[in-house]
Amino acid sequence: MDFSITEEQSMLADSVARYIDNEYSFEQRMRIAEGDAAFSQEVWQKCAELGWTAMLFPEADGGFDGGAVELMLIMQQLGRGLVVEPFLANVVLAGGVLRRVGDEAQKQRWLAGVIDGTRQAALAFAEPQSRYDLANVATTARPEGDGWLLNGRKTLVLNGGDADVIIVPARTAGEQRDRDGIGLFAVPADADGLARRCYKTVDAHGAAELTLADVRVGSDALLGDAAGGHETIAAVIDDATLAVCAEAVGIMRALHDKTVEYSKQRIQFGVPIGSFQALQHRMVDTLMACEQTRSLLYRATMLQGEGSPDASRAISALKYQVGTAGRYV
Amino acid sequence: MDFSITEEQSMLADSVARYIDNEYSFEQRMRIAEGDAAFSQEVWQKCAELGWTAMLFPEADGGFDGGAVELMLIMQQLGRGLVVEPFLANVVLAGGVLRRVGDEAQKQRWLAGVIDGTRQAALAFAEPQSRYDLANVATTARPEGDGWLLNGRKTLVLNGGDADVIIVPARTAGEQRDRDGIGLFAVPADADGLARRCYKTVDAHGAAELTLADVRVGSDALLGDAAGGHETIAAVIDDATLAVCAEAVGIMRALHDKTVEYSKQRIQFGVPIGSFQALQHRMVDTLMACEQTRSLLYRATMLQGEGSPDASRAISALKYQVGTAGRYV
Amino acid sequence: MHVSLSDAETAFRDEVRAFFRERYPDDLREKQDNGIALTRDDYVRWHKILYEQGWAAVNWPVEHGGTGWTPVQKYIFANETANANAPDIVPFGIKMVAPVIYTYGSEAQQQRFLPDILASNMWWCQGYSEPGAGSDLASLKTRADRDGDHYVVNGTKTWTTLGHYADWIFCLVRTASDVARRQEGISFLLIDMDTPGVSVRPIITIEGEREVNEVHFEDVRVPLDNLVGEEGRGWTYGKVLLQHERTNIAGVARSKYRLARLRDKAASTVHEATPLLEDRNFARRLAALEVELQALEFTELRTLAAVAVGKAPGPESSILKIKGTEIQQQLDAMFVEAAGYYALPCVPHEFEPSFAVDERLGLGTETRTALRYFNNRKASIYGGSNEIQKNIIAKHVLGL
Amino acid sequence: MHVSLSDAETAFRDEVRAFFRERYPDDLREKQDNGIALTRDDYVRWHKILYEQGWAAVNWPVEHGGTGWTPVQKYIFANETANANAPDIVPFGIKMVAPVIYTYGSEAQQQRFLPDILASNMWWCQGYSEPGAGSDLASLKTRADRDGDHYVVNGTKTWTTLGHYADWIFCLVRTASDVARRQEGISFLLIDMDTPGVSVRPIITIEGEREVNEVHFEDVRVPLDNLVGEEGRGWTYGKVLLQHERTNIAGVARSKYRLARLRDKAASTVHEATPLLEDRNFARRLAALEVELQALEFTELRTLAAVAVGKAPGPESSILKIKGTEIQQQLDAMFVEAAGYYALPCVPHEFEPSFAVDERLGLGTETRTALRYFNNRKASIYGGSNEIQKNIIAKHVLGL
Repeated sequence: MDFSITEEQSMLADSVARYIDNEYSFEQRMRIAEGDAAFSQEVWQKCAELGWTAMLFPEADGGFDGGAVELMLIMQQLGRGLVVEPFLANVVLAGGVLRRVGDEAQKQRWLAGVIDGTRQAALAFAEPQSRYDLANVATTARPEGDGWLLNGRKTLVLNGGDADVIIVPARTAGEQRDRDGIGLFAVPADADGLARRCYKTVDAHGAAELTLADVRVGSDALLGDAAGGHETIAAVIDDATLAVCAEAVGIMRALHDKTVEYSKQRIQFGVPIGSFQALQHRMVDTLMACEQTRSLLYRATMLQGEGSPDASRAISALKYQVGTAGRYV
Repeated sequence: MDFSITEEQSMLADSVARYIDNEYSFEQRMRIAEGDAAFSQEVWQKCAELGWTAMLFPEADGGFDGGAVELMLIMQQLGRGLVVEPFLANVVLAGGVLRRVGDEAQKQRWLAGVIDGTRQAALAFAEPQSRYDLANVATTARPEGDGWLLNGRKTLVLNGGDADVIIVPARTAGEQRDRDGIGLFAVPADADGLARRCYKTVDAHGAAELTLADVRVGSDALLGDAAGGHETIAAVIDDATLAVCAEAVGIMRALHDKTVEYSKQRIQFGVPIGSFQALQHRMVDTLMACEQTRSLLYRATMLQGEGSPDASRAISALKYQVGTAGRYV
Repeated sequence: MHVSLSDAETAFRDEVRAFFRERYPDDLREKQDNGIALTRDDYVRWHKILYEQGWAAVNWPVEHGGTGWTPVQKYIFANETANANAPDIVPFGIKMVAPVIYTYGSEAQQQRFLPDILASNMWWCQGYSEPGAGSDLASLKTRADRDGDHYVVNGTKTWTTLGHYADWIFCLVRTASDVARRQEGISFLLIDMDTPGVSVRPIITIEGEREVNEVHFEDVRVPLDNLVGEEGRGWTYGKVLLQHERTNIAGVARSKYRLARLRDKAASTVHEATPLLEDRNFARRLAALEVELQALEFTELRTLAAVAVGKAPGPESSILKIKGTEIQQQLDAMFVEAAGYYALPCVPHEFEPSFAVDERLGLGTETRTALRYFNNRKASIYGGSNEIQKNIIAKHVLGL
Repeated sequence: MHVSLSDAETAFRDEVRAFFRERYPDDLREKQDNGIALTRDDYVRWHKILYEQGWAAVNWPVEHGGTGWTPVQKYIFANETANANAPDIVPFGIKMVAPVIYTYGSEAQQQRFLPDILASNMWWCQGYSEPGAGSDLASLKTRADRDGDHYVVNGTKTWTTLGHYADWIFCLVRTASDVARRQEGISFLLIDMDTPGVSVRPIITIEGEREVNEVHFEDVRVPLDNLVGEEGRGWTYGKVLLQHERTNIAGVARSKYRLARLRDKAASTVHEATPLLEDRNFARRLAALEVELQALEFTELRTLAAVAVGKAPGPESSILKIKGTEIQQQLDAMFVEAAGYYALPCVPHEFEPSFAVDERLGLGTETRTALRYFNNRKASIYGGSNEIQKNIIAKHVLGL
């Protein structure tokens, strides 16, 4: 049992923190968020140059072999800066699938570009009717000739508008809510029959609705087993949940700090509003909520990093805490 | 729609309030609560003299024809004084059953004494395994000769130690959790085979555990239909729930008032603790909880008084509020 | 003590219900049902329909054109308005400035303003808050200095709701600074928005809408006749108005309507193969919210009943404000939960037609829930923040 | 960063576990499991067993007989103590007065008291609170006036836990009143309870037990040698001690044990034909509590890790105190819920054997839950009320 991080990890966290402090001010962030583009290519290139996009991938794939701790450290800082660039979509979601079940050719074709920041990717894990059930997949993949024919709809595809490749879970067998029978297909964004409607989300990330009407892909588009995609998605979503929770911890702490700071400056009734006990106690409550959440974040990160069988439950506990504490803060 | 009470109702509330203020001080209450007896006979006689025990019964039975409003007014004041005398057990529980399904002879034998305060009664609605399911009755009543043979156990029988008669729900037919097949039997406390263990509850009311081992009662002990007792109990428990909620509103308000008062007197850091904003806001929260609960009490009382089909749900809503707000206050 | 409606009350309810069925325009109904912001003209049109019916001024005294309704009638009217999902009358004229004018204004002011307010010929906005004066309203700095038969007004008002629609603004301004209590130097002034030197700048709120503004005054000349009541007594007048505003804010009938819609939504949303409404956790929280709302409804009725027998809406109105806004915000949050992923797309108006690909991305649907959630965070802050309300209750009700 | 135990840590855990299996007396275990209050002798016996093992003073420096354990070892020991349902060492000697004596006491005081504290030859109690000095401890009035080589002590201490068992009491007393800050006139004094003029009166708490007392001092003569450190510096010494007390109060390991028992209880309680544990509302709240407790466990571990690298247990210990007691009280409430009707009987000890009629009316069972609930309302008040803790955090952590 050890709560300290290594020197390399500390340097990574500092590197992201420094970038946010020096080059990603709130004003800069709002310019990107309110612009037409979903994110800044320039910022994204910088993320790649600084090695963050490569951090979580095995050395064999051209990465730096980072794990849950590195993911947590990066995401906390990205949260602190409310960074809108598609780290989650590229690295954690699409990259997480490719890393786990992509073969060498697929990694060369799709993952290498994610790692060096030259290509954009997305994972279309949600459908209009699915809510939070990852196995609820109505999109179908029918074998045709040497490849597959895809039909269906996907919703809230993060980075879907900018992605060069979209990983599409589609049903190759079974009923709509079966865990078995889901295949994962790497679909080029310019495939015939693929239409996308792009928008920004309330937190200014790019996303898209997709329709797939008789989209033809080759056999080389199938990532891993044609029926075993659910297990992969579930593992990726565990990572992604840990990631968004780490991001949330960064956001919560920043919000708490800014609130405390403002309460010392804002004068009403001739005194800083931070001198009122009711507000002091409320800020203590938010501090405790932040610290309790951070504790669960460390717990989940360590268990996930060690591949513990308790990791998935720990991530759920963390997510629950983020959902309640985050709204409170 | 009218929120005002009649002059008679106002006089009733004043009468109970005056008695509490003048003759049932907290010290007096603690003497009774810590004494060996479950309650004070003297106080109980006074309750009868002042007409409260008769208030809720029809004129034909010797009562004053009061309804839900009168019940609410009395119970709020009894709550305010933390009165331990068995108004609920006699008047609302046992009296409620006898009033609804007792025949003339049964009323003469058992109810008249409840109304004039000369006899004590109880309703044994709980069993060791039942929790809050009123239909979960394992105690059995087997026809034998002209009467019935009762066997089983009852728990937390309020006023069970002092009762001259105990109304015992027992299964005459059906399975343990069926609503049908429950009969109500008026069992004299001195019946052979009836054993009771007496104790006080945490709120200083008298109660008892009962065992019934081959208790023989005559056919005249059966109150109402041999299989339809559940409906009667459910109706009585609705009244009783309204009653304890009204009592709780009285308690909550007294607690709130005493807290506010104490906070003005207790000096720490050179000032009354009531001057601290954190405590002020907490007392505002308890005030709001009290007032919101009172609103639901009026709502449930009025609907119950009008025999509305929504009454039972309104009482449940009130009970929920009392459970949460009461713990908060 | 009884809760059922009398025959006369039932007849009134039927009359109101019929009015909404017959007179509430379909195009407004459609906008309301789809969560599309009404235009200035929409508001005025609806106000005039109510005016023709004699129902524009629910709370005014009869002599000025009010309804003379009992608390129960007002309760019925509010419920029917909410059940029709009809808009409330814009409050700034009818509910805010008018009570001050008919209570403290001169005969001339009453004649000049009340008929136009009643008929919606004049749009009003509120000039209370300033950048440096929020909870501590008495610290306001906007000055009105006498110059002959005019005041010269300088300063800035903020969070001015729908100020860009307004013809007139009622302001609290400082007319004296050498006073014992800061409150004593404040006056209540009516200002024509067309006067030179008045400018309105939009504030775009977190969900991207223009609802509020900053209003700047630069050497704005206002006739002395536009002072309501006495100079230096504006604080007292304004406080009366705030208490009216607070009762108004509770929005019980509206929340009842929204809760029913939330239940519909949850019943039709499939969540893990069963309706969301059957999810025990969701259902339990919905029930808890309903209980709280039932309680608040009766707390409001009790308050109105007390007002009807001559008591002013006192500090208890603060309870209605606190609880009412808490419930509204909980409803907002549960709508977001029910919407699931569809709460996330932030779809500006112009883009919406192109989203016909999914009905849930259209107008007035799930995609509105998060925007509404964010917009309505203001509810626990405006009209005197809930913390200020608690201070008021602690002081004036609990005597602390 | 990793959470799994190293081989050495695992070996240590096994050693501790074996110790509890072999050395924890069965009769104590039975009392603990049945919720029967331990006697003075029980406490002393258990302390001496730990002393023989060298484990009585977990936090003391090694030179005085402490364990020298790492934070992880302390964490393991606390967990194993809780899992065995073994009593904690009575804290007043080992955890409270001893750190003050070994940090600020004279060589002579250390030699006189520490060995007896370590071996439990001396029972201590705490003399801090007074009837007029609770949250505002610095307003304490108990006076110690110099008279030759003695102090003469007069005053009253209250809420003195297990004071009726104590041989000695450590007190904060006022030795000077003409000081700039009230805190400066306070000294830390050790008083033999057998000194003439000391009297102990029981306070019976809401659930009917004698756990706390009032201790009165009437012209009690205390040798000057019993002053710890410097006169007038007692406040500083006492504050260090309070921070130790607060960390101690969190009780994470104990709450984990109780949560597991609550789950057992809910699994075996039939509620409407299914186990209570399968009731979604009950299960959801149990899970929420477990999450909060898991978080607190790691917050405590983080704090201990920080202490291990040289940081003092600072104001952050207030977070542990607040959250720890909140969780304890939520557990109390859920035990009452699980007990249902059986929470209600208030069964004094003497009567209990006669209640064999139902095992749930016996000792250590449902009938204890409400009593414990009421008794433990104190948890959010003692050791510095949770409101005071929030003041401390606001001031010292947030800089407000």
